[in-house]
Order: sequence, then structure tokens, then C-alpha cells
Amino acid sequence: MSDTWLPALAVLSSLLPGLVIFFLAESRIRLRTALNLIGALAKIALIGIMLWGVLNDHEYVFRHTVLPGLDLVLKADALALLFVSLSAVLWLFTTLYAIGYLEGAPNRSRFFGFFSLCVTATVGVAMAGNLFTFFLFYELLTLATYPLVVHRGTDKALRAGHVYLAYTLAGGALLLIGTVWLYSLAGQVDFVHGGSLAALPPGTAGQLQVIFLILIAGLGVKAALVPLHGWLPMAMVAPAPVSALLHAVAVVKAGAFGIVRVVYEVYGIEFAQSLALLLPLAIAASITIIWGSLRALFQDDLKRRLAYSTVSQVSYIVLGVTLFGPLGTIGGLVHLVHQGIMKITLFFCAGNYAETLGIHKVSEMDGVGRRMPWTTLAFSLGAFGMIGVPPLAGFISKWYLGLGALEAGMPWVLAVLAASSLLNAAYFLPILHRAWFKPAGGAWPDEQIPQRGRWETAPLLLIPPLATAAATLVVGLFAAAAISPLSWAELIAVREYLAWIP
Amino acid sequence: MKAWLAVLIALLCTGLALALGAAMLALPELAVRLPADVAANLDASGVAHPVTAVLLNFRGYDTLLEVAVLLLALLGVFALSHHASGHTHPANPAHPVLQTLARLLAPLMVLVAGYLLWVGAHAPGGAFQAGAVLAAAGVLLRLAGLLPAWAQPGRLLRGGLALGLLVFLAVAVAGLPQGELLHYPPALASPLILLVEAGLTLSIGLTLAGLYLASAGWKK
Amino acid sequence: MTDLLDPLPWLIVLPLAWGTLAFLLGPGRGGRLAIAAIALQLMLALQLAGQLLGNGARVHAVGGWGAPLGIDLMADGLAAVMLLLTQAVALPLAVFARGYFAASPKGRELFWPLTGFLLAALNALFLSADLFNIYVTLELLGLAAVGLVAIAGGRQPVTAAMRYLLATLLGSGAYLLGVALIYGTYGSVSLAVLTPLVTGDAPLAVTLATALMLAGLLLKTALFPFHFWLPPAHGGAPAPVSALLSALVIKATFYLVLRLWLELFAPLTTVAAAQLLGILGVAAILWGSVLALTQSRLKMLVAYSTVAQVGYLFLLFPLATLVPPGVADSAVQGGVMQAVAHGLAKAAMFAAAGSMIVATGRDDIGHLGGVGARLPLTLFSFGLAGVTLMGLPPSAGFSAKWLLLTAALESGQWGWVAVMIVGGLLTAAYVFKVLRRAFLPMAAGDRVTRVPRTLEFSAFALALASILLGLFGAPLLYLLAIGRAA
Amino acid sequence: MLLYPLTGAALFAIGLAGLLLQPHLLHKILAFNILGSGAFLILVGLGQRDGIIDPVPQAMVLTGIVVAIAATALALALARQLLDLTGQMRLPEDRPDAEPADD
Repeated sequence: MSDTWLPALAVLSSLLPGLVIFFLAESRIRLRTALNLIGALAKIALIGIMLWGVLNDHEYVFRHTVLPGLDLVLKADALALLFVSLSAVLWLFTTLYAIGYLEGAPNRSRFFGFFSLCVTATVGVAMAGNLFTFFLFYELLTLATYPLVVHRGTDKALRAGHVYLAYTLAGGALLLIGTVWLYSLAGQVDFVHGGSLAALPPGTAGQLQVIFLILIAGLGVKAALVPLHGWLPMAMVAPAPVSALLHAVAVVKAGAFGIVRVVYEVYGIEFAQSLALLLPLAIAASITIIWGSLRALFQDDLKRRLAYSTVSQVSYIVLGVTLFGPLGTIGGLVHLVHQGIMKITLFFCAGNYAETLGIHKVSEMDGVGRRMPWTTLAFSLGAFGMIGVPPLAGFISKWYLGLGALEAGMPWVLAVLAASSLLNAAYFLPILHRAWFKPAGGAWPDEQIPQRGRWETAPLLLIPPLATAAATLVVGLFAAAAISPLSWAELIAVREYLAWIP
Repeated sequence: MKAWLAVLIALLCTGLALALGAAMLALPELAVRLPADVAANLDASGVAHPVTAVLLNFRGYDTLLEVAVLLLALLGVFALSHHASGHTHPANPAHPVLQTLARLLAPLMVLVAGYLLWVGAHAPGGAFQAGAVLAAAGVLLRLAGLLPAWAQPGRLLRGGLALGLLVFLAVAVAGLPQGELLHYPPALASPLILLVEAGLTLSIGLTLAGLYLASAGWKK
Repeated sequence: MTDLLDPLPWLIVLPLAWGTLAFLLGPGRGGRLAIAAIALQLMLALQLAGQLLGNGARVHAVGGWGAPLGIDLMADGLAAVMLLLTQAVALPLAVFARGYFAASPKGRELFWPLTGFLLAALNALFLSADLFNIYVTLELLGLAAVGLVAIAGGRQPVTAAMRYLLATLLGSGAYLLGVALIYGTYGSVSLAVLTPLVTGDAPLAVTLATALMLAGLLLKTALFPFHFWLPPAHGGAPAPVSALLSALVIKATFYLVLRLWLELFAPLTTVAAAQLLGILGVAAILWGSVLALTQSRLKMLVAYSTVAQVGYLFLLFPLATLVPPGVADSAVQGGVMQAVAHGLAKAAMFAAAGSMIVATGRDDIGHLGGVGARLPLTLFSFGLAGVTLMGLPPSAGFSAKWLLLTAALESGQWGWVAVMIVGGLLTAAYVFKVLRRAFLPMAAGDRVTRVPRTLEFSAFALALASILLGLFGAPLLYLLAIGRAA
Repeated sequence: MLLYPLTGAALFAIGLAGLLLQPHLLHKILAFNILGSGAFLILVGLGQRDGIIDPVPQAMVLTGIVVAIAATALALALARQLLDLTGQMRLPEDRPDAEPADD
């Protein structure tokens, strides 16, 4: 009984607080905070239980029939939990950060309401047991994020929201077409290890290839695959916590995760390979990786630069998916987690610079390392991780991706990885150099939060980035530990390839 | 309106008329013949006149809704006169001859209405015809300046207007114990129908008169 | 005694009775009575649906004569669904109307009696199995609707009412001529008697009758290009009236088109005719959506959205005509689900719009700033209703879209798929046009006053229903299947 | 035997044309009545085309007449009020939705 309800509860644990928060008066700050934290902690607890179960080969499935032949399925399997645990933990930090970030800002009830809806949608996306359920939460995610993107209500924000909607709704439409088409071909397509489409008559191969294209295009919008990435850099006008949400916890991850599900558990990696679908996707991912890094080089606006870096980094996940073989899979999946931790750190720090000193541009960062050492330290860890310096998180990802490339017999991918690492270095190191070694150029653009004793900024702004920065180090150092993201990814890879590994 | 459009519409209407004519000339034998059914059930219907039997018994449900439509139209007019500029100014004084005539005719018309109501059971006539005569009397009195316009009906008048429909509804519901709406017990059919018709006569008369009198007070 | 409590006839008698009583009570009175009575009607409709689920479709021979001499009432799954929709929409709207007319009394004098007659007409129409009796219910419905459009008075509403009246009279005139031809051909107007008689080789008169009746009904349903009367009528009336008209009245004539198409005239329907209906639907979707986007008045935007949404209803005909039965079922289910979804969502949307207009004191999208902050629940309701209209999950609108899309794909009719997708995106465009404005801070010189809680919550209830139906729509489809020859 | 229904067909067509073509509301309303009468004639006429008098369509027509009267009365009242409000007895030619709202 509880087994079937656990996944549903995991979704509700943020949905219900969210709905309540909507209708709280602005002034009920403590109640709102309490609801947020209770929700976040409850979710983590539930996920902990399910992690334990899944580790022992247990699966939690919740099924509800919406229409005859159309089920809403929530399934907590290894892959789902990889993503859920990431977003649940990061949500906790982001919530803390947002509470500090938005102190005294207007419309906070609305903000946190949609914030919770956002995470609800993400958890749903992660635990979706079939394409319809995935689509449902994918669209909910779009709707829940829009108000956050336009939260500031400025023309710039509204335009960004416009673009965001145009892209994501169009992507959703594509996803819908692909889903309906697939259902009319194969009935309900539940996510199962090794996929289920291989059983279809060979005559449908052509259709399946088209459907794959449509699905990937629909998912690629949120995953910001070039050329569908246009919305992401614009969306950085949103408040920093929202950027964290977009880039690390929810939106781009939902897209990448969808691609993982479609390749592994709808088509099945072998079947996808036999349909010759992996190579084109690999190329698209590689182009995105290089293009994103190149664009990042020329951005002076800090958040914009980080945004393009996301475009590039998320495609590491897609790339890993397309590398036929367990090692590539491990690389992609583990990067799903590592990229999240590293990127959220960077955005937290960017937010701190903006909130504390009014720094928005890289060119304004000279000497900020002395004024805000802790923030800059966290930023540096994140940056080095992104570059792939051992023993940080990013290194692990890239290592396995490289091995995967060799295993899959695609050595050219190594070149892509190397090039992008160099580019990462090229757009991150100058920032660090300015921050640490250049002297501060007079007054800061707009100092909001003065130094208070040891606190270089508001505590709630400082603790989250330090925590996540520490995490980038830990997951790298202890990658071999039993419950590290890496070993979890290995667990998944083994299960995905069960049909394939003798 | 553009000329070509007018021509087009004219042509289409002509075409429709021709098509209808052609269709009527090519009709098959009737598959169902209701006159026989009507005749066969006339005795059980409670009235002797087949049309009245159809109106108030076989298809009495149509009539029930029809009465509702009539009252509804009056409600619509009242709704309008709530916003009509200028309210009941007394009727303009009419010629004394007309007034005397109206005074003489009105009671007579009420009498005629009563007769029509009664005769409806076995000859042409019935509630609607009777009501129409009553309404005519009302209009005549108004024209003669003996009746004020009805800006808004008072409680009593509203009661009179609603009476017919309410009685009809009550009788309809009274049929439910027999199994269906409007199912008269054969023994009670004719008195019930007479009751309904009496109520209808009054209300239809008032309603038809009202349709004229309600807007009679609006400013010119 | 059980006969006396039979829900079927009471669904017609009750609203007639309380409508008349509300008139007796006097101008503006009768709100409480109406709410109580409609709640009772909802229970009756549920009871009837329960009976159908238990024992299948049933006939009620008024007067005990039975067709063809008498008039039959017939309740099958389709009728039951429409009855449920009507009462379920009417109840929150009645609560809303009470609060609304308390806040802005213009036109309240005869709202309740007219509404009572309107609901009676709807229920009678859904239950009637007699072509001529349907004509009478159509006229009852039309006059009640026109009366409601006019109750606010003023130049624009009265003009709209006049236009509406002429359109609806023309429609029922064409329908009546069709009935005359049918009676002249077969000698009966009972659907049960006629259905076996109408065959593929029916005489010209019947073909003409089919065309005339369907055309008349399309005019009343405001399918493009017959939509000209709808926006001013629905956009000009007081919000509760707009909601009733958009949610229910046009659905009634759609219901007749559907029933006649699927049953009486099924042998005469052709793929060409079905495609024509579908194409008109497409035109309606595009034209309505684009014009909705260009509106500056909130209620007009919502009214044009109705023009567009009516188009979706007619996509079911090409998907349900001369295709494999499974596909046809899915298409019909989709069409009916769309009717229900739009009924709930559009009622919610007009109610929410009404609250916003009361709060801002003007019907202008440009001055919605601050609504999001002051009336979050109302804006939330508007958004939920918008989600249903866009056909995003989870909502009844999505279920409808899903069913229609499935039918389209399984019958290989790709064109309609594209239309539905594009239509959804266009809907999003005009819904977010409103939401975006309402999120903005209040402009200088504007005011946003609080509105009574009943206004906000009745709209929310309707919107929530349109969403929840998307999660629990299966029972509705089981009900719908009752009495349909599969 | 078909004299009445054929006349009815002609009347219906004339009424239809009038309803669509006549700009003046009074003409439109009269045209609607002609149209209705045409339909009634067809209903009664076809009903007894085989010589047997059929009371059912006659009763239907009586019902129809009352409905038509009700509709006519409401139409006249609306036209009348439109005259009070706009000073003319015709619907504005411009697209209805382009009308300025007066509330």
C-alpha cells in the first residue's frame, strides 16, 4: 500500500505547501518559511526511504487511469531517484538561498508558490513512469516557471518570459505529437529497462525514426540543444534563485533527463543504435558543447556567461547517453548530478556578487576575492570543477565520458571533450584571475549589504553556495563510495544494459 | 449591402423555393398515419375535438412549453422596460365615443372569451383563442384611455400572469403517480383539461395584453 | 410513489417552477431560491446518471401515450452528460451571479426568472426525443437567451440582443421547415419512429430537411461563418449571463447537431459534408483566436475565444464519419469531452473576468495591472481555465485533445492534428496576453478593489472542476457510452 | 392537393430573402413572420396531402403560431428600444464588435 503511495507523496510534499503558500498574506513570512522547509525536508525523507528500497531491488509504482488506455504512472526506479535526490537536495538549498535573496521583496507568496510548483513538476518529470506522465509534468514545469521568469515584471523580464513560453510551449507541442503518435503505434509506452519498442514490427522503423526526431526536438528545447537554446541566455534576467532552478535543478535537467528516458527506456539503447539514431544525436550534442563554450567566451555579463556555459555543459549528459556502452552512460548520468551541483554553486555566487556589491559584469569583478573571499572560493571550486580539474566533480564526468567514447569507438569525441575543457578554462580562468589577483577598482557598483564582522554578506546567501561547493569536492573525492552519484550511476548503467551485458 | 450579395441571396432563395417544390412533388406514401391514432384515442382524451385533444392531451407537453415561451417573451419585454426612458404617463385622452364603445364592448368580449374557452372542448376554440379576445379587450381599453400602461406589474398582476403556467405545471406533476408527466386519469381528463384551459385563458389574455401594454408607456 | 420522485421529468418541471416563482417574488428577488433549486437539480441529474449506469437508457412517454401519438422524453448517456454539465455549471454560476448583481445591480431585475426558463429549456432540449418538441425547446432557449443579453439595457447590449434574436429566429425557422418536410414525408416527428425509416435512399425532401435543420442549428451554434452574432452578445451581457451563454447555450445546439448527425441522419452523412464541417471548425479556430488576440476588452477576448473553441467541437465530425468504429468512438468522446471542458472552463473564465471587471471598475485588458496581487485566486482561476482551453494536461481540455488527436492519427488524418496543435498555441497566446498584464504592478490612477469571496470561489470551483475532470474523466466516458450503438 | 405546401415554399423563400435583405427592422420582423407562415403552411399542407385531415400538424401549427407571436412581440420591443436609444430602426452596418461599449 505505502509502496504505491510513496511516489505520489513525494510529489505532493511540495505541491500541497505550494498551493497553501499561494493564498498566504505577504506578511505571513514565518508560516511560509516553515511550510517551505517542512515540504523540502519531508521530500528528502521520502526519497531517502525509496533510495533504500531501490538499492535493494525494490520499485515503487503509483498508477492512476486518467482515460481508458491512458495511465498516469509515477515510478521510483534507480534512474528517477538519481534525478529526484539531486533536485530535492538542491531545492532545499535554493529555498534557503531564496529566502535570504528575496528578503523584503514584493509578491513573495506568489514566488514561493510557483517555486514549489516548479519542484513538484520536476519530481514528477523524474518519476514519470511513461511518456504521457512525463509530458504532463513537463508542461506543468513550463507553466510553473513562467511566472518566476517574469517575476520582476520589467519589460526585459516580460520579453524573456515571452521567448521562454514561445520556445517551451512549441517544444511541448512537439513532445505531444510524438507521444500521441507513439501511443497510437505501440499503445501505452511505459518506461522499462532496455526499452519496449524493439518488439514492434520492422515496418514501423521509419515512423519510429521520425518520432524519435520529434521527441528529441521537443525535449531539446528545454535541454537547450543548439539551435533550440535561444531562451536560456535571455532567461537569466530572472532572480538568481530562479536561474539556479532553470540551470541546475529543474528545467534544462528535465529536458536532458527526458532524452535519457527516451533513449534508454522507450527505444532502448541497442534498438536506438540499430535505428542509427545515436550518432546524429551525438553530433548535435558535440556541436552544442563547442558552440555554447565559444559563445560563453564573449559574454561580459556574468550570468550570461554562465548561461552559455550551461548550454555547453548540459549536452555532456546528452553526449554520454549517445555513447553506446555502460561507461558513456555512467559519464552522462553522473554529469546530470555533477553539473547541477557545480552550476548551482556558480549561480549562487553570481547572485551574491549582484546582491552584495551590485556586480553584474565580469569586468566589474576586479579584486572581489578580497571583499568576498568565501563566495569567491566557492565560485572557484565550481569553476575548476567545470573545467574538469581533478579531483573535482567535473573531472569524474569527463573521465567516464572519455572512456565511454573509446568504448563506443568514437575517438573524435575525445577531441570535443578536450576542446570544450580548454574553452571552459578560457572563459573561467580570467574571472578567477580578476577576482583574486587584480586590485579592486575603487568603489563597488552598488554596495547593498555591508560587511558585518566575519559575514561578507547575508548568512542565508553565503551558506548554500559554500555547502554546494563543498559537495563538488566531496562527490569528486569520494566518488568510489557506496552511495556516491558515481556508484549510483553505475548501478543504473548495469540495470540498463542487463539485456546487453552477458 | 453590396449589390452582388443581394443578387446572390435572391438567387439562393429562389433555388430553395424550387428545390422545396421539387421535393414535395416527389414524396413517397406516408409511413405513419396519426389521424387514425388520434381518432382511436379521442374518447380517452377527455375532449371531443381532435385538435384540442392533441393540444392539451396527446401533445400537451408542447403546449406547456409554449405557455412558458409566451410568459418568457413578456419577461423579456419587462426586462427592457426597466431601462426604457420615460415611464407610465397616463394614456392620452381618447374620443368620448370610443370610450363609451370600449365600456360597452369590454364586458361583451369577456363573455365571448368565456364561450370560446367552453366550446373548445368539442369545436374550434379553446384557451388561446379566448385569451386573445381578452387581450384585445385590454388593448381596446388602453386605446380608449381607460387603462394605464404597465411599466412594472404589481404582485397581483404577476400572479395573474403566472397562474396559467403554475396550474399547468401542477396538473402535469399530478400525472406522475400514473407513471408519466401530464398523465391524466381518464376519468378526470376533461375536468383537468378544463381547469388548465381556464387558467391559461386568464394568463394568456393578460400576457398578450401585457406584451402591448408593457411597452405602451415608453417615451415616444 | 417512486414515479412521483422520478428525476427525469423534475429536471424540466423544477426550473420552470422556480423561474415562475422568482418572477412572482418580484424584481431582483429569488436568488436564494434559485441556488437551492439548482442544487436540487444537480442531485436529480446525478440520480438520473446513476439510474442510467444501472439500467441503461430510458424513455419517459409524456402523457402516457407514447410515440408517435404522444411525445417521448429519452435519457441516454449523451443526454445525461449534457444534463450533468448544465446543472454543474449553473450551480456555481448562480452563486456567482448573486454576488455579482449585489456588486453591480445593472440588469438584476429579471435575471433569475429568465435563468430559470433558460435552464428548463436546456434540460427539456437534452431530454426531448421529438423533432417538433425540440423546436419548441429551441425557441424557449433562444428567447430566454436573448432576454438575458438585453437585461443590462443600453445601446450595445440591445443591439446585440436584436442581432442575436434575428439570428436565432432564422435558425429555428430553417429547423422548423426541416421538421415540416420530415413530417410531410413520414407522418411522424418522433426520433424513435423516424430513425429506422430514414435510409440512404431517402427522398429529396429528407435531404433538404437535413441540410436545413443542420444549417439552422449551426447558425445557433455560431460556427464560423455564422459567428457574427456571438461576440457582441456574449461580450456585452453581464458576466453571469455571458458565462451561461458561452458555457451552455451554444452547447445545446451543438448537442442537437451531434445527435442528428450520429443517429437520425447517419445514413445521409457523407465524408464531404463531414470535411466541410471540419474545415469550418478550422476557420473558426484560426479566426476566433486571431481576433481574440486583437481585442482590448477582456470580455470580448473571452467571447472570441468561444468562437474559436466552438471550432474544436466540429473537428469531431470528419474524425467520426465513415471511419472504423473504434476511431469514431474516440472522436465522439473527444468532442463531447471538449464540450464539457469548454463549458466548465469558459464559465470559470467569464466569471473570473467578471470579478476582474468589478474589481477594476472597467472592462479593459490594459488596466488589469495589480489584479494578480489583489485577486490572486481569481487570476489563478482564469489561468486554470486557460490551461483547459489550451488543452494542457492535466485538464479535461487535454483529455478531449488527446482523444481527438488519437482519432486523427488512427484514421491517418494528419491535417487535423496540425490544426489542434496550432490552435492550442494560439489559445496560449491570448490567455497569456491577459495573465501577463494581470501580473504587472498597478498602473498609476488605476484602482483594484476587493470583490466578495463568493465571486472568487465560484469561479475557482468551476476552474478546478475543469482540471479535475482531466484526472478523473473515465467515468464520464462510461456514462457517455450508454445507449450509443457501438 | 399540394397547393398549400407549394405556396408555403414560396412564402418561406420570400420571407428568407426579406429577412436577409431588408435593412429596416420592421421589415425584417414581418419577413420572419412570412417565413414562419410558410413553414406552417407546409407542415399542415403536407400533413394532409393524401386527403385525410390530420389534426396533429394543425395542433403543432397552433403551438408554432403562439411561439411566433411571442418572438415577434419581443423583437418589436427590442426594435422599439433600439429606436429610443439610437434614433433609427436598423442594425448598425459596421461590424458589431467594432461598436464602442457604453458601459
